[in-house]
Amino acid sequence: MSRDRYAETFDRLAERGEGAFVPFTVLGDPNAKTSLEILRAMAAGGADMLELGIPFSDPVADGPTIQAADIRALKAGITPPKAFDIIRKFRKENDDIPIGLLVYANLVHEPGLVKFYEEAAAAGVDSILVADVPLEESAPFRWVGEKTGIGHVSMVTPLTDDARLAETAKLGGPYLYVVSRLGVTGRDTSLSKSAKPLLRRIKKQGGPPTLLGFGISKPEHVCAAIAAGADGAISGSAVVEIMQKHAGDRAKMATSVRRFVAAMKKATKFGK
Amino acid sequence: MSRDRYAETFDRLAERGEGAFVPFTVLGDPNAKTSLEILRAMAAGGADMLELGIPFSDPVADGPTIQAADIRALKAGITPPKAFDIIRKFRKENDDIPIGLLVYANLVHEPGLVKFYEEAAAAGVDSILVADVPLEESAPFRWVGEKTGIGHVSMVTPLTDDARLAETAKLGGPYLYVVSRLGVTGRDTSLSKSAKPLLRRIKKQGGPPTLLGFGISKPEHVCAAIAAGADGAISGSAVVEIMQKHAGDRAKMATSVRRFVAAMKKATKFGK
Amino acid sequence: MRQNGRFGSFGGFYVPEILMPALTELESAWLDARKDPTFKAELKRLLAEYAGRPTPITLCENLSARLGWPMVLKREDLVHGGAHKTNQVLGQALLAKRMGKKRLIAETGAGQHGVATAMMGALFNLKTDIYMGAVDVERQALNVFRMRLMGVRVIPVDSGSATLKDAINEALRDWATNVRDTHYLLGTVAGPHPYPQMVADFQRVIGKEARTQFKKRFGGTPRAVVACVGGGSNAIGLFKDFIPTDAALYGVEPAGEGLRTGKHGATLGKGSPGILHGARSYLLQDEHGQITETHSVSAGLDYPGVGPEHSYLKDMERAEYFAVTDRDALDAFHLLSASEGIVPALESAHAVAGAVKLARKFRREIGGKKTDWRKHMDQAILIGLSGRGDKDMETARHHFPELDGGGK
Amino acid sequence: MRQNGRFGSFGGFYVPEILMPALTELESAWLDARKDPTFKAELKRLLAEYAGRPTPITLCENLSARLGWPMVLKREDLVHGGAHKTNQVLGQALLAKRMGKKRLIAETGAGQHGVATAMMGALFNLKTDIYMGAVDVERQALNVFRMRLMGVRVIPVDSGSATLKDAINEALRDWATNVRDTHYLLGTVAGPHPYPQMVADFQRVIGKEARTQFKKRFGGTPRAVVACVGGGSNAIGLFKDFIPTDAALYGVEPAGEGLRTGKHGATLGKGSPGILHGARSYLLQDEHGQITETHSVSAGLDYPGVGPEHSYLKDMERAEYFAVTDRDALDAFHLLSASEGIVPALESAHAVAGAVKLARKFRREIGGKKTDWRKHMDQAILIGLSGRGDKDMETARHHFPELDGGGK
Ligand SMILES: Cc1ncc(COP(=O)(O)O)c(C=O)c1O
Ligand SMILES: Cc1ncc(COP(=O)(O)O)c(C=O)c1O
Repeated sequence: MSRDRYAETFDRLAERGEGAFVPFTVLGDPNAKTSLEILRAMAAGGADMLELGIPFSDPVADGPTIQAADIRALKAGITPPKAFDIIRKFRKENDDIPIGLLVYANLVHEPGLVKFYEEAAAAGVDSILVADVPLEESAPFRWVGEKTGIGHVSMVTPLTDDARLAETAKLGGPYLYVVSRLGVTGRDTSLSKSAKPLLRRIKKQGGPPTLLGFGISKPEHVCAAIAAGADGAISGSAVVEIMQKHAGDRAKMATSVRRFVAAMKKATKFGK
Repeated sequence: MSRDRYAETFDRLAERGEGAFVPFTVLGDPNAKTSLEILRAMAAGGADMLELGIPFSDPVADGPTIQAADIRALKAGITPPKAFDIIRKFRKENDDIPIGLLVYANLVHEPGLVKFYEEAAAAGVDSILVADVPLEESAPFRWVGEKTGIGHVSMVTPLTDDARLAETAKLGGPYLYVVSRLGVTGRDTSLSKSAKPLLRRIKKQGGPPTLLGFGISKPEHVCAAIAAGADGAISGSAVVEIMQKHAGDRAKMATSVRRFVAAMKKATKFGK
Repeated sequence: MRQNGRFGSFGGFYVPEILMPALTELESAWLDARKDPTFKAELKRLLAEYAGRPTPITLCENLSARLGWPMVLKREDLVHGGAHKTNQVLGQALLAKRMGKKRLIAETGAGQHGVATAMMGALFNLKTDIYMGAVDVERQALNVFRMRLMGVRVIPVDSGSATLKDAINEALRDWATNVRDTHYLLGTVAGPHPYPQMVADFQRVIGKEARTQFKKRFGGTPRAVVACVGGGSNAIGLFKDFIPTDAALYGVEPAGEGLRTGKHGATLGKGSPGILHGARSYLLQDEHGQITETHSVSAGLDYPGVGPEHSYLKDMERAEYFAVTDRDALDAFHLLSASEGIVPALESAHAVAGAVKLARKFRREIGGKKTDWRKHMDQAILIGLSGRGDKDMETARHHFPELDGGGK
Repeated sequence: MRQNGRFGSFGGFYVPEILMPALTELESAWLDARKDPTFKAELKRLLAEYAGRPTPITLCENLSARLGWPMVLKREDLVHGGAHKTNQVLGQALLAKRMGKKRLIAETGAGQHGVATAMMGALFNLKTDIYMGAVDVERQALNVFRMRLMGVRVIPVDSGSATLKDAINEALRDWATNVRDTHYLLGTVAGPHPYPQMVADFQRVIGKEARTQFKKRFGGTPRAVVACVGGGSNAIGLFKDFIPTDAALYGVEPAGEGLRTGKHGATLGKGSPGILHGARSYLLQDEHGQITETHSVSAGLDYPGVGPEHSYLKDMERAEYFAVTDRDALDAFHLLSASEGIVPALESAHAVAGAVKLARKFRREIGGKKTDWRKHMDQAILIGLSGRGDKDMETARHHFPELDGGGK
């Protein structure tokens, strides 16, 4: 695990003058087999990185759309080991794309941090974001991440003050997850107004590249995010909604996700 | 109203060595017309005196049988004036038999004591027993009774102690209503054991003749009552039950009441 | 009898002769007990340790602001059992024990007094039978269950209208039958002497506390003291210690669907003196003296009689009585809930509704301005909040369909 | 953050980053308020005048006689609202006002905490939204109505199992969205720091009063102090001031249909440490860390987590936790009702059931004789009666068909 896929990717994007587009999906939604196909579709669509959730019974940081995906995956019997299986299979086909995990603390806590991170690393995961671990609780996660070669992703929000921003930026990590607005994951009709000043404040601190998340559902949002200074954008609920819409038709689902990713990716080229 | 029908009757009975049999009915049960026929049947059966209730909405001293009769009469629209009408009609046919009224205080209180007693007297009533007026509250009723020539009937019970018994006896009145047992009106299978000692205690005090009531439903009871020292017996619930039994058939109702009264009357001759 | 049991021309003991010894015994036991330091101490202990007295008075800042007049509650809703009833059942049950009675009987309408008596049956280990109109048994199934849970027997009364009045009739009949070992634990300040005085004596703690608390917290006495009147026990309990003060006393009766509809329970407002259930007092009756049926959304006020002392206070003009409709009471129920987070019993909501009317009147007197209610604390309205509204949720739900929606 | 919010390895603040400023602000406001004499005085006044504190302790003579062991209750059932919940919602609402918040949100299961919060919304004039699982909205229609009556909005939560846990999730999401002007009024000693400490601080009044009252009335301290544990707020509130004493502390969890059936809520008994709703504590979870569904006849105990301080007290062995089944709790519910006329909440009935088991054990230790419980007052069991059973009548009726019969 000595490759730094994030750095490689951000470097390449920088060279090309593009932003990153990062689609999100819940591993195992709606089942393991389809989920793998969705990962492939994302890559095929041109996703620069992937953000993958392990389904959790109580996803407090997520809105109804992603929670529904969690529930579908859990109903399909997806456990963390099975989620890792999906990643492992995908990783065999694609060794370049950075893969980030989005998890809740208890999924990591229950097996034990070291075991969980080791398994994640073995499956091919590059970073982990623990949705309910703020700065104050992050030390052990960062420490284990370092030991296992997994990057720790911190979040910053419009409520994060400059002191805290500085502290967070100092921690590094493959990227900063920039929450564009208050609230939980879910679609928006326009990009939040708070995103721009926040990104400006972050830029001042230096630190890792920034990916803007929450409410990114249209190419315009991606454009705007990158124009506002983000290094990329993450889109979750929008992807899940597309999958939901084609719940009955696996082939169509994958095609639609691929097309969506392609459209969003395209927008990263016009932002800067 | 200067005739003392009670005294006349008790004197006559004493001469004959008989006790008095006093049937009770609710005026207007089940309606005014039938009720009048019942009074006639009682007289025809040989009743020595009559005890007549004016129906009241809340007859707390009565058991379910007599309360049901009250309710029937009230449903038939019987008011105190209408009840007096029935008595008046009957009195025209029979000027000898003593008639006692059984009422509740509010029926007397509402029109005013004087008016009520005057109307009762005009209708041909000889005595009034107010079921919810004990010794302590009796003064105004006795006083008005005296003015209007209506005898005040007091009650004594197995719980009445000797002092109170003496006081009650001293008040006089046409007769003492001797409650044979605790409780309210209603049938019994045998005569209460408390009746005998109570009657003995009353005899010691002197005072008016005694009529035993509550639970008198069979000739044996009448026999026993008189043997125990009562001057007569009052039977209420038993009469009402007979009437109820023949609710559908007015002729049969009257005949049955007459026969019952005759049988009970007969028993008064063997008691002494 | 050692006392004549009268309040002017009201009161007395209009009961069948057979009950007189029991009343005499009760009066005697009560008169002795009330002078006995042991009894008093034991009652006081139970009121504190079992029932949770003293209850506080609560200044309602939101309600006061809304009405522009200071409104204070005496919180009988906080007494164990949820209403003022507990104060006096404790007293009577202790007395029953003292008299060596083995059994309690009581009447109940909606079940509140039945539940209170059932509590006593459990606490004092006395066999307890509760008479309840068959119609009420059906309507108040939860309270029936609650009573049974506490180990008492609930006897449905089928006679008459099969409601409260008939339950009293039946309880009196039972008492006449079992008078030797049974205490009739009557639920309010009605009935024959000594009940009206005795129950008032046990409830007097309400006003005694309130007067002291008001004085300590706000200084002086309130301008008006308001309570709902069914039988009248919470009202007398609250009024008693204010009678010698300057406070105006107001009793609020249920106007039901309106005083003109005939469907109400405004005994003092619309009735006339008569004799029922042992006492001479105001009554709702027809021109022949038959007791008429009453109506109120609040079961505890749905009674055609009233305690004789209220008749006296009315005729003496020491207290004033007026009525508020079901709708007024329901609105007040909502108002207090929404403005203070205190859900009153529907009975008590009548007092609140009455107090709201008074507040408006008082404000009109000073020109109708809403501001500065705090400046008039010396003119505050003290409301007897006789009980809490938990028992009334189903009824209220029915009357506020717009607030409903969850479930069923 | 000024404190680390830990109880040994338990507690912490495992929340999305976006909530951290709110938690920091809350901690700060609370730490300041608790030292501010004005705040303390105002809270004390509200506890007394609005909520009716102090609540008494009640010696249960019948229950003691029956078990042969002295049993004493701390009567939180007498607090306004019917349970200990009011103690801490008053504190939090006052704090929210102090912080200038304009809106309250809260989660609720059966509706008790929702009703308590709704009371605060009314009392403090704050817009209030209550999250409640859609399933619970259906099941607890009366409480939904009660909340709406007090002017709050009840928001049904359809996600997940549509019960308490999901309502908490949803409230956290709302908070994340409206964190600037909204205070999340959490209902128990669970959640991220400062909630566990802050709620405990507000509930501490229970044990503080009880300790003083017990000492004054009986001398010394009880041998055992027993409380039911859902989230753990009433238990911590009662335990806190007894921690430095000799009293043994017992927390009683819901064993539901039996610990072996999997249908229970015995978090401390059967769970393992994990992270949920902001804190590290014992949890009911599967081998992968997914939270499992719980069961209890008592809605207030039906929660897969527990306050972190209890996890600490358990691991430190300062308190002992055991579970009683639905059946045990129902029997205790009946027992206390029938022997003392006090109907406990089903939650509190768990504490009673636990205390009954302890009483039997203690008696066995001294040879099993039932006599002379009064001689062992120094070994009394003090039970936290966290609430009253009015809300549980429908459930209980269902479980005691033999006591039912009136109506429906
Ligand atoms: C809460 C409450 N208030 C008032 C009453 C009326 O009774 P009283 O007029 O005797 O106070 C009742 C009777 O059930 C009641 O439950
Ligand atoms: C009466 C009562 N007791 C106890 C509880 C459980 O909560 P906690 O464990 O926080 O005291 C509840 C919760 O609803 C309750 O209503």
